[in-house]
Order: sequence, then C-alpha cells, then structure tokens
Amino acid sequence: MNFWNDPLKVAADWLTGIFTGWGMDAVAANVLVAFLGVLMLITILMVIDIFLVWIERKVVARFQDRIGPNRLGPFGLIQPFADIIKLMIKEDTTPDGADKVVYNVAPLLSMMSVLILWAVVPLAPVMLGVDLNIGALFIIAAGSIGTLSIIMAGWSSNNKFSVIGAFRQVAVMVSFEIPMLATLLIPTIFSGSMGMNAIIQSQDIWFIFLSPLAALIFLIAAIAELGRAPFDLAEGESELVSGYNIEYSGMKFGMFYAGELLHAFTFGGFWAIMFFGGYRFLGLEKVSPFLAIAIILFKALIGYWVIMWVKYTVMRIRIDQMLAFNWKFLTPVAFVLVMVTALMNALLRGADSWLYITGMILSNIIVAWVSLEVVRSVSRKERERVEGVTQIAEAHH
Amino acid sequence: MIPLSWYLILAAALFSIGLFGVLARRNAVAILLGVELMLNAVNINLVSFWRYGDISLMAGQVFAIIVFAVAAAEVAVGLALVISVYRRRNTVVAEDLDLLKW
Amino acid sequence: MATELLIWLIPLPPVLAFFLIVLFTNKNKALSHSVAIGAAFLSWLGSMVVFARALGVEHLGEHPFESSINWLPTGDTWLNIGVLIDPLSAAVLFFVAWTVLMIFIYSVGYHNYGQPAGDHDHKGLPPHGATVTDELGHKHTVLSVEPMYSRFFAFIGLFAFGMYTLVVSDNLLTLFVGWEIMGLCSYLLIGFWYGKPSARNAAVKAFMTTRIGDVFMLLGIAFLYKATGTLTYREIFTEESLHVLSNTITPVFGLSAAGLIAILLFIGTIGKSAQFPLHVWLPDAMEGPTPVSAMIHAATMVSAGVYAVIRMFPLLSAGWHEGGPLTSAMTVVAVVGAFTAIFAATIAVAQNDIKRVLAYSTISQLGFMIAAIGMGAYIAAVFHLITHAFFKALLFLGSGSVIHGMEHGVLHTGNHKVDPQDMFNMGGLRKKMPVTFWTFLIGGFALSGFPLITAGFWSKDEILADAFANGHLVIFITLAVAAFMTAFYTMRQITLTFLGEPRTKEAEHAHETPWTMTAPLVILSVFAIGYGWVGIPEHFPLLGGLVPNWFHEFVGGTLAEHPPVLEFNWIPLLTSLVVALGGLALGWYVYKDIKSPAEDKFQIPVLKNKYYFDEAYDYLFIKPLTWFSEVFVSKWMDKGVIDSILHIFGPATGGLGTFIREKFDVPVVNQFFGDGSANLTYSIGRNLRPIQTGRIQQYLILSLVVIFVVGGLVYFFLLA
Amino acid sequence: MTGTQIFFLIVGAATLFSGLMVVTTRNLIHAALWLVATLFGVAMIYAILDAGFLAVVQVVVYIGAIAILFIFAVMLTRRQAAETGPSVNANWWAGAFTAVVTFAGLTFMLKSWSGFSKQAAAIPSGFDAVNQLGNALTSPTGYVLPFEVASVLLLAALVGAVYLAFNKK
Repeated sequence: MNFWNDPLKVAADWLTGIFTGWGMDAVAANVLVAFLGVLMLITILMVIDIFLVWIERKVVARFQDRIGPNRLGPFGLIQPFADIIKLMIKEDTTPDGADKVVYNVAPLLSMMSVLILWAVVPLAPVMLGVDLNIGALFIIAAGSIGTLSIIMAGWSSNNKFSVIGAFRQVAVMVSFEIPMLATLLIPTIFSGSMGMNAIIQSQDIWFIFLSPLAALIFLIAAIAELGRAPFDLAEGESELVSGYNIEYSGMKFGMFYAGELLHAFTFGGFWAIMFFGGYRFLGLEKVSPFLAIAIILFKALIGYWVIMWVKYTVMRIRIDQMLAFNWKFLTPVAFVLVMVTALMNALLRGADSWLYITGMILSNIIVAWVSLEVVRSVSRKERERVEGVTQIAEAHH
Repeated sequence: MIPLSWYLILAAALFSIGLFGVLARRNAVAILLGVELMLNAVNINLVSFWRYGDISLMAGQVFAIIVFAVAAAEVAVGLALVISVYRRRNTVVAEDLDLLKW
Repeated sequence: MATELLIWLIPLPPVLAFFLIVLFTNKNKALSHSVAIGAAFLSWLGSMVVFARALGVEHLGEHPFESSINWLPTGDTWLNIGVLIDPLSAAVLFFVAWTVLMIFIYSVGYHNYGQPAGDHDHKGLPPHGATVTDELGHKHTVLSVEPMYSRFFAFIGLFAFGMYTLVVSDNLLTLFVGWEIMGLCSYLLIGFWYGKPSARNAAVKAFMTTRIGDVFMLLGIAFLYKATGTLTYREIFTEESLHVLSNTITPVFGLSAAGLIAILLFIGTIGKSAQFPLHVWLPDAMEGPTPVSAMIHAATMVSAGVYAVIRMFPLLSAGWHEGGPLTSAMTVVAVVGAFTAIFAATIAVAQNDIKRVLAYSTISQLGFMIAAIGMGAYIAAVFHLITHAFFKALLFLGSGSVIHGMEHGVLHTGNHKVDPQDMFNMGGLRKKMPVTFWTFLIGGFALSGFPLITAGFWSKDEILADAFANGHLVIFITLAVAAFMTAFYTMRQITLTFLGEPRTKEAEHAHETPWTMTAPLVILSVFAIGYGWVGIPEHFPLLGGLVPNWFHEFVGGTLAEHPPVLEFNWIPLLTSLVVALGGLALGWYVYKDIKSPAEDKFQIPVLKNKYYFDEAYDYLFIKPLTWFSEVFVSKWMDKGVIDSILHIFGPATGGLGTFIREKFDVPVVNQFFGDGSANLTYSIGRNLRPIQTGRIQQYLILSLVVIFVVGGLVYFFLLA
Repeated sequence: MTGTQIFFLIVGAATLFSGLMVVTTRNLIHAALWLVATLFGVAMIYAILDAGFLAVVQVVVYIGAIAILFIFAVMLTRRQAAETGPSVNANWWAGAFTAVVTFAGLTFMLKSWSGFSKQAAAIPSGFDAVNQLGNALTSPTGYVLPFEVASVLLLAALVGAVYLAFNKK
C-alpha cells in the first residue's frame, strides 16, 4: 500500500504507530487519530471557505460588470484575510435582554450543521469520513440542526425583526426539506443505496441524464434551504434589515456568513455527488485519490457558481408565493416524480441500458410537461378571476 | 459490553421524568413536552429489545418508526388544540382548563 | 392476461369510475357518463373473456379458476380473500355484465342527457322540464336534464363494483362486503331524489329492513367461521366439513349446524331478495329514479340474495340425497319461497302503478327461485335466476321508457296532475312507442312463460317439472297458481298500457324514447327469448335433444354430484301451458274492453270481481274469525269466565297488597333500604365531590395511584 | 469498564439531565431546547444500539420537525403563560411521588425478569439493518398494513390539526 493510492490510511497508520509507540492505549490512539483527521478536514474547509468569500465577490462583480476586490494582493487575493481581521477586531455586542447562552450557541450550531455534512462527503473512493448507508437522509438531518440554530438565533436576539426573519426562514427550510428529500430518493432508487459512495459508484451514466427534473428540483430546494436569493426572504434587507442575524456582530456574524457560503459550496458538492458522478470523471479518479479530490472540488465549485448565478440573476419573491410554490407545485411534482421513477425503475429493471435511459428521460419530460400544463391552466384561471374576463378579452383584440 | 438492563433503566428513568412533567407542569405545551419524553423512553425500550433479541426480527424498529409517526401526529394535534384553546380562553395553563368539572 | 388476474380486475373499473367521478369529473356530465360507461364496458369485456374461457374448460366445477391472497392475519392463521369462477359464478357473471352495461347505457337517455337544464330544477328532486323557445318564437316545454346527473353515475358505478365483487368472490366475507356495498348503494339510489319525503322514507325503510336480514346473515357467517375456521366456499363444501356440520346438533330447534347456518344465511336473503315477511321494502323502493334503480332491485341486487342461497346449497342440503325427504332447513326455504310467490302475485294483480306491478312480480318470481332451491332443484333455480334477470331487466327498463314517454306527454299538455306511472292513464302506446311496445311484449311474455319461444317458459317449466317429479305436490300447485296469476297480471299490464286507444291526452302525446334507451331494450329482448334455448330438457317432446341441454351440463358441474336428468312428464308441461296461455288470454279478454279513461278503478267490472275475492276471503276467514274473537273469546270466555274468576282475585289481592304495603313496604323497603341507601349514596357523593376538580393532571395522578395500589396488591397477594 | 460503556454512561447521564431540565425549567423555550438535547441523546443511544437509521430519523423527525413545532407553539402562546406564576402546579409533589413510584415499580418488576442483564449478540457480518427494515415495512408478510395505517393516522392528524388551529374569522 502506498501513500499515493490511499493517503488517509497510510497517514493514519503512521500516526497510530507513533502514538502507540509513546505507550498510548490502542483504542485511545485510534480515537485521537480520528479526531486529528476531523480537525484537518475542518481546517481545510475553513480555508476554502475564506476563498469562497473572494470567489463570490469576484463573480458578483463580473455579473455586474465590475472588477471586484483588486487592491490587496494579486487579484485581491488577500482581501478575504483583511475581511476576517476586520470581523475579529470588531466589537462583539450582545443585545439587551438577549438570552445569552442561546444567543452564543446559535452561530456555533449553524457552523456545525454545515461542517457535519462533510462527514459523509466522499472526496475520493478511499477518502471519506464515514460511509453511512443512510447518507442521503443524513443531509436532511444536518439541515434540521441548521433550522434549529436559526430559530435559536432569531429568538434569543430579543428583536422582532430577527424573530420574524427566523420564522420565515424556518418555515421555508421545513417546507423545502420535503421536495429535497423526495428528490434525494431518486438517486437512491437508481443506485439501490442511500450511501454516498454507492451512489457515486453506480453512476456509470450521470444521474442528471436519467432524471434532469430531479436535479433541477434538488437545486431549487437546495437554494431555498440555503436561504439565498431568490429565496432570501429571511434576510430581506428592505423589509427585515437582514433577518435572524441582525443583532450579531463581529465573528459571530462571521460564522453565520461563512456558514452560509460554505453551505452553498457543500450543496454544490452534493449536487455533483447526486447527479454529476461525484469524483468520477472519465476514469481519472482511479489514477490517484488526489485527482479525484480535484475533480469533486471542481464540480462543487461549478455547482456553487450555478447557485451564485441564480442568486445574482433572479429577483426575490414574496414569502406566501414562495410557500405556495413549494406546497402547491414543487412538493407534488417531486412526489409524482418519485412515484413515476420508482414505477419506471420497476418496469425497466433488467432492460437494455439505452431503453432504461430513454424511458427515464421520457418519463421526466412527461412529468415536467404535465405539471407545467397544470400550472399554466390553473394560473390562467387565477388571472382571469383576479383581473376579470373582460380585460382578457380586450387584451386579445 | 453493555447489558440490556442499562438501557431499560435509562428508559424507565426517562419515562418517569416525562411522567413527572406530564403530571406536574402547569403549561399545556410543557405537558406535551413530557409526553414526548415518555414516547422516547418507550422507543429506547423497543429498539433495545430489537438489538438484544433476535436481530433479524425487525418488529422493534418497525414499531419505533410507528411511534415516530404517532408522536408526530400527537404533537400536531396536541399543539393545535393548545393553540385553539389559547385563542378561545386566552390561557394555556392546564389548571385553568377545568371545564371537565361541569 | 392470465384468467385469474383478469378475474381480480373485473370489479375494479366501476369503483375507479366512482372515485374519478366523485373527485374529478362531477362538473362535466359527458365526461362522467363516459367514465362510468367506459368502466362498465371494461368490466363487461373482462367478464365476457372470463366467461368464454370458462366455457373452454372441461369439468370447470372440479377445476375452477381460483386465486387467493392472505388478507388479514388472525392470530397464527390468515383470513384469505380470493376470486373463484366456477360454472355457477360464470353463468351469473354473464348476466350481471350484460344487465349492468345495459343499465349504464340506458341511464344516459333516462336522465335526459343533452336536454337543457330545468327552469326550476333543484338537486334532490326529479327534473321538472325546461322551457325552450324555437326559431319561430314558440315556447315549448321539454324534458330537462337531471341536476345530479354525475352523482347518479358515480353511485351506480359503486353499485356495479359491489355486485361484481359479490359474484367473483370465493368466500363469504367478500360476498358480504359486496352485499353491504350494494345495501348502501340501494339506500343512496332509492333516496336519490332526497327532496321527496317519500323517497327519503323509502330509502330508510329499505336500508332498515334489509339490515334485519343482514344481522342474521352476519350471525350465520360468524357461526360458520367458528364451526369450520374458514369462510372460503371450496373449503367449507368439502365432504368432511359438510359431514361434520350436518352431524353437529345445535340447541336451536334441534337443527343441525349446517341447517342452522343455512337458515341464518337465508334470513339475509329474505331481506335482500324481499321475501315474505321482509318483502315490504321492495315496492317502496320504486321511489328511486324510475327504471334504473328499480332495475337494480329487480335484475341484480335482489338476485344477489338468491345467488347467495344457491351458493350455500351444499350447506342447505347437507344430509339430503336426491329424491329423499327434504331437510328441515330446506323445508323452511321451500315454504317461504312458495308462499311468497303466490302471495306477491295476488297483490300484483291489484296494482295500478306500472312499476309496482313489476315490483310485486319480482318478489313473486324470486319466490319461485327460492322455492326451487328449497326443493333441491338447483339447476332450475339458477336457470330461472338468469332468465328472470334478463326479462325483468327488460320489463323495468321498458316501464321506465313508458314513463319517460308519458312524461313527455305530460310536459306537452302541461297537466302535471296526471300521474305518468298510472296504467289507467295510458293505453294505445303501441303506436306511439313501437320499439318499447315490442320489447315490453317480449319481456312480458317471457315473464308469463309463453310457451316454447320465451326464456321464461323453459326456466319456469323446469321448476314446475322438478316440483312435480319429486312429489312436492303442495308446492307444485301453489307455484302453478302463482304462474297463472303472473300471466294474468302481465297481460293486464300490457293491455292497459299498450293496447286499445289512449285514455288520456298525455298518452296521445307520448313519444318514443331516444336510442340510448331503446337500444338496451332491444339487446335485452334478444336474451329474453334466446337464453331459454340453452336449457331445453333432453326428453322434451320434439324440441328435446335438438340443442344439447348445455345449461344443465354446465351449471350442474358446480355441485359435487351432478344432479340427475329428470324424466319427462306431461302433467307439469300441460300445467305450465295451461297457466301461461290461460292467464294471458284471460288478462287480454278481461281488459281489452276498457276504453273510457278509468278515473275510478272500482267502476270496472273485473276489479269488482277482484273485490269479490276479498269478500270471499272476508266470509271465509275474517267474519268467522271476528265472530270467534268478538263473541266467543271476548264475550263468553274473557268477560264471562275469565273475568269472573279475576273478579274474585281482584279484591283478595287488593287486600293482601294493602297489608304488605303498610306493614312491610313503607317501613322496611322505603324508609330503611330506600331512603337509607339514598342518604348513603348522597353522603358518599358529597364527600367525594371535591375530587372532581376538572383538572386532568389530578385525575391522571389519581388513576395512576389506584393502578399502583391495585397492581401492588395483585402482585403481592396473587402472584408472589 | 470499556470505552463503549463509558460513552453510554456519559450519553445516558446527559440525556437524563436534559430530560430533567425539560420538566423543571421555567422558561419554555429553554425547556424546548433542552428537549432537543434529550432527543439528541436518545439518537445517540440508537446509534450505540446499531440502529443508525432510527438515529438519523430521530434527528430529522424530532429535532427537525417536532421540536421546531414546539418552539413555534410556545412563541404563539407566550403572551400570558410563561414567566408569571410557578412552573409546576400545586400537586407537583404528588406527581413527583407518582413518577418515583413508577420508576421504582418498573425497575423492581424488571429486576425479577430473567433477561434483565442479557448481553447483545454480535451482529452477523453482511447484516444490513436498513435493508431489512425497508423490507419489513413494505412487505405484505411484514408490517405494510400497520405502516399504511400509521400513514393514514398522520394524514388524519394533519387534517385535524389544520382544522383545529385554523383561525375561523
């Protein structure tokens, strides 16, 4: 076994050897090594997180026909460090009447809910935290903790804007968890497992080609779950002056902010894992684990870029529209899609792969077309009801 | 390893704590919190009997899942009742809700 | 598709149609009836395929199509449900599929699809007609569409589901499920025009009356399950279990278990098939939408009752052998059937409402079948069940068509006082409604048993022949008389309705109904004639043997022992010829001369004759009975002998009573026990009252404490 | 004492402590948050019991939905109830007594049971609990009927809850 084939295992064995050499108990050594591994992963992630800020600022600038930060370092690369220093030395305020413990725990939980997700992300065939056989469900479970952190932050700030923001965000997250869970079932159906590695391994054909609709719904639900535009109602600067985290300042605010960015990046990664083959690309992942890591990080960045693209293109919608969109459109469509996919999978199991792909794609197209038609007829009726039939008739002339 | 008794005693203790909450709290929402504790205690029992019995019989886990469903249903209806009561009588203190007397 | 799977699927389309219509398409009438008829068609298609495949199987009775699944776990065993197509259910499925499809199609026309919405129509009331203005500016009143059109199709869809479920079921449990679904549907359909109090009452009456029978039936099912541990026919009807059942003696009247179960199940049939004494609901059920709901109560649902008894025949006849004396359960069934047959026929003769005549006729004909099954004439009963379903469906649909035509006339004249269902308002309709007339004539002749060409002749003749051959002379004579009356009132109905000249303006303006109504009539009339030819006895003079007696061969295979072929005998044949032709001739002769509109039916001589019958009954039975009760029992025995004895008792007991009251009642019972216990209870209550605080948590604590105390006591004194 | 036992004791103690806080804390939001901690502890217990699926479902259902619902309900009914008056009723001593007696009774009854200190058998290799659970829940010979009934119950509860809490104007 050599370092270039399975770096984690080699490093871990080496470290365990050192620790037991110091006379440490074998179990304790294992625990310590695992702990160090987690620490290393978190550190790397936080470093990536810092550059995510820079990427975001650069990309938004390009969208808006600007250059973005360019003073500190080449291409402004030092800018994020300056931001962090600013956040750290800012006064750390706690509002009057705040519930101190809850107020301080909330940003930690928020960050934790993101970081815990990486426990199940397979970076390479041999590099992943745990290969849970219920990985897909784990994503939702971690999201639950995020929900909790938001409501804690909103409530403990003793500010009505923050409470309203938290309510909105929680309503959105709880609602969009449902279509998200439903679309996560679709890769599960294809691969026959909820484990991340199994899902990636079974993607000889990327699942986006089997179920583009599921990928789209997952993306929408993920954006809503992140609370980014067009679903950033919790912040809604013009109405809620930035929502649940309004009272936070300094590094506590920084944790929410960094958490959000990392969360977006993570969901870009999940999108890649679920629908774009994860670390697999033309068999390159078999060459070296490091190449696999590069592939999956690149795919995650593309996902992150798509999420940003949506954010800076689409405008914000109202909270009632958004919940109605979820409950009346996205959830039913997702459920129908799950049922149709399961049915097609049962029918086409064992068929030729081209037949399987064609059947899946066709069923996706049909579901999408039918749901759009339904929406169209319903919204036409709604419009006629609101505007009155006469105006429609005039408009036709 | 851990004997079954540990789990059973943990569950019994959690159940008793929940029972105390149900019996003693004034606020109706807090009573429901106690009920949740009791349900969880039951679930610990179910799952540990699964693990310590014949592991290929899934009844323990299945019933734990059904308890989840029942708990969700109970909370939804229970809280809806609390909110409804609050709207009508402007209180959620269980002691004030003594219409059963009449 | 595998036949077994197909059988499972047969009942499903109508129930899907029910939900589709209820949930989605109820706004759209055309879509609703298309869905319902499409579903009925699918079921029909499935039934026909299954029937055709059943024909192709040798010894279907021994190797029926069957399939079952585990349904409910009952302890360590399972309650199975499944489907079974043996010759009996195949034959029944055939007529059910046809009649159901015909009703569905017919309903489109009957509920005036395509007509404008009514001027004053309300949901829950029959349509009253709509006013339209034609191009010239003239106003006409035309029929208006039923306001609850889609609802009707949803209900009959559910109904069809119940019937199909009942027929394809392989066990009593799902049979009972289908049975009850139909009970519900009949309630819904009889009360379809719930705005009319009479319809409401009729619906409740039908529901309650059949429920009496159903309770007994459920008892029978429960008893059967306890006795055999299964409800599947093929497991019950094995020789061992029948042997055990027929040799177990129950404490009820000394009946065997088989007999008691059969009688309990038969009581269910009494309710469902409107046999005496639970027949009262069926005539009232004519309050439903005229022919269709009535048709349900003639061709399919009431047949289900007979079907259930036929199904249970091995149980009913356990311990009986061909030609031997009837078991007590069979005797009960035969007597009830025969009595109902003649009893309902007598009533039918005196009815003026076109549908009520048919309703009583249905009761009477069902009595024929019940009597047949009671006598052990298994095949004859099935045969008559099927032919009757066809021609009675035809007759009811025909009567609906007549009423519809008359309603057309009523709307034309605008005289809403004329009852479109009263036969004395009709007459001469054969020219106005030729299709309806000819088909009705065919149905009527089939009902009367018109010799040789109609289906009713062959089936009724077979029942009579069976009764005669096995020596049940009393039943034979009863049924022959009933058959005679059947022919008579049928011809009376045809004469009054179609022959002669119109007796009212409305009848003059009656109009043939649309093709959706007449087409089913034509199709059913084919069966009303042709279905008899499949069961011509082998030894019948001239015709026998030309066509093989397929029906006997096919349906007889259902039983473990194939019933023997009867020897031909001239007496029953002559009897049935005489009663059919005689009844028809008499009916025509008596009613042909009625030309004037008969506002008062008592002015007609023939009805006066009918009245003499009543007086004769009066002289023969009622007067003597009145005399006996008023003079002998009341005056002499009661007032003379018994009262005088009682008058001695009176003062004596009075004195004793006073003594006991003053010395014992007041001091001991009232004051000591009565007031004492009241005071005790009161004080206990007063002392316990504070416990009732209305606070749920205190109750909870209290109950838990009690549980602990009791549990602790039980543990330490009983277990430890 | 092995590592697993220590871990169990820590988790169990934390669970019980948070449970106690749930029923004693005056501030209901805190009680609800303590409930979250308890539920999380129970999820850990499931994980120790090799029921990973249930552990994750516990987090999703209880923390993600039920606890949030509780917090919402507390906030919606907070105007009067919370900080005034004692957090327990006048009969709290009777409640406490009953709870203690329940615990004592349960442990007493359990102690006399032969399987009380049974040890767990090792999980056979290749045993996939999630797979088995899925089959058990959906197989007609398993628990598909109770499972469906539970889903109908949920639906009914949902409809009932909406109806009850709907603000009829």
